[in-house]
Amino acid sequence: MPEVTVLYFAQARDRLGRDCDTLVLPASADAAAVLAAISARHPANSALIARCRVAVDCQFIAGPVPLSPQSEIALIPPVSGG
Amino acid sequence: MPEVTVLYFAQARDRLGRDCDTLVLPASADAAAVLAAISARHPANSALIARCRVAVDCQFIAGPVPLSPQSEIALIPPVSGG
Amino acid sequence: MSRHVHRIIDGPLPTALLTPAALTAPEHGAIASFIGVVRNHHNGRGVTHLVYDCYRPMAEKLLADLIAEAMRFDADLIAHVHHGIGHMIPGQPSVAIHVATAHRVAAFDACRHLIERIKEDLPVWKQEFYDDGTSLWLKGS
Amino acid sequence: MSRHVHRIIDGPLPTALLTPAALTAPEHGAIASFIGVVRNHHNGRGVTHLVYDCYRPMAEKLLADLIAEAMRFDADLIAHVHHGIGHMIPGQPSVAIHVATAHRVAAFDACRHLIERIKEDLPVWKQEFYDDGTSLWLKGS
Repeated sequence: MPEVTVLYFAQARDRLGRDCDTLVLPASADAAAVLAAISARHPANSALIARCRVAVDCQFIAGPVPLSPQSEIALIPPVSGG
Repeated sequence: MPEVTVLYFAQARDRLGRDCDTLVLPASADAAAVLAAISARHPANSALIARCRVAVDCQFIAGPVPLSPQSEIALIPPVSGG
Repeated sequence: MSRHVHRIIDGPLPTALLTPAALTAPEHGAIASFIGVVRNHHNGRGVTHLVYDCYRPMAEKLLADLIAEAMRFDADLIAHVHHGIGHMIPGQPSVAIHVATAHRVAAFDACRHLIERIKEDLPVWKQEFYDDGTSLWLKGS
Repeated sequence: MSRHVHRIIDGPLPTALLTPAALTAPEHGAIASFIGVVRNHHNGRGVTHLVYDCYRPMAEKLLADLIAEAMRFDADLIAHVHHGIGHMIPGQPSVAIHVATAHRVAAFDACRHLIERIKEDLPVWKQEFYDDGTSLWLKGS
């Protein structure tokens, strides 16, 4: 159960009031598990969190990926570049 | 039956060996009539001429248009700009 | 007065015509551009240079007509269209189309429409000269 | 060594990145470009300025991935892609995509693909500030 840093951006950072958290996560987790752990920390914003995607080490994840204390997790709200 | 100038470009100018002709044309003519008159003047190149379009006063013509000695007719081989 | 710009230019297009910088405007969020460049190969043959012939008064008029056509995609678009004629060598730009619109789909569609219609109707002809000493008037593309 | 160029830039894009002049090459007959410009209006509201947030290491990596994706349209294409982040005002360019290929269809398709995929996946977020003093993080477009 590694302790992993989760980065927040844009409206997520504004609404959660911080730009990162350290969360204890399973050694293998998929996006749903990561989002659930973030929601457990910030229950008032679970609706926003549920609309986000998850990136691990700069890559969107679909299925489960191994996590270590060195993993960089990011909560990705709907993007709006261009 | 006005006498009208017909301009030649590109492969048509090269093959006909000149950049214009003065042809006697009906006071009203469509593209087929203009092409026929040019072919009558240059029968050896009727196949090339048949592949061309006709512009009168800088506009491609479909149906018949009135012609006067002031009309500027152009024989337009298949274009290849860009 | 039209804000569109369209012109036939002698020789390859100057570098200043390749950029859409002049079309950046606060009401236009999208600019789509197309630049045509003289290629060094065609149908497997090496091209040394080419010469564009042009029926200039008709070409100038037709560019205006084609921009009017492209406004079906966005009545508020701004278009800048230039075509070079005369002698050119591979790598030199022969045509530049820039279209600015509020949203990107119309910009892409109008830009694409302009180059396709130029290739169908603009009275400009390309004579390619090959590295075997021969040459050919092309028949459209 | 890749000839592609892709980068996240601080602030609006400098004018030099708006031109595809660096991509003119004798083997590439076609260049398609897209420039995104900050608009002064959105959903009927006046925009005074905006701020782009960015997850920069992922955005830099994703631009490379998207160019690799676009090579399905032409394995020999060259792409230059830049996205600006931070504070911008209407009329300033935020994104520039240039794609050079031998023939025009692939250039248009790859350029269009790149901007669509950027808008789907690039971790960049736009906070618009309106003339009524409010602001909003956008949810994609």
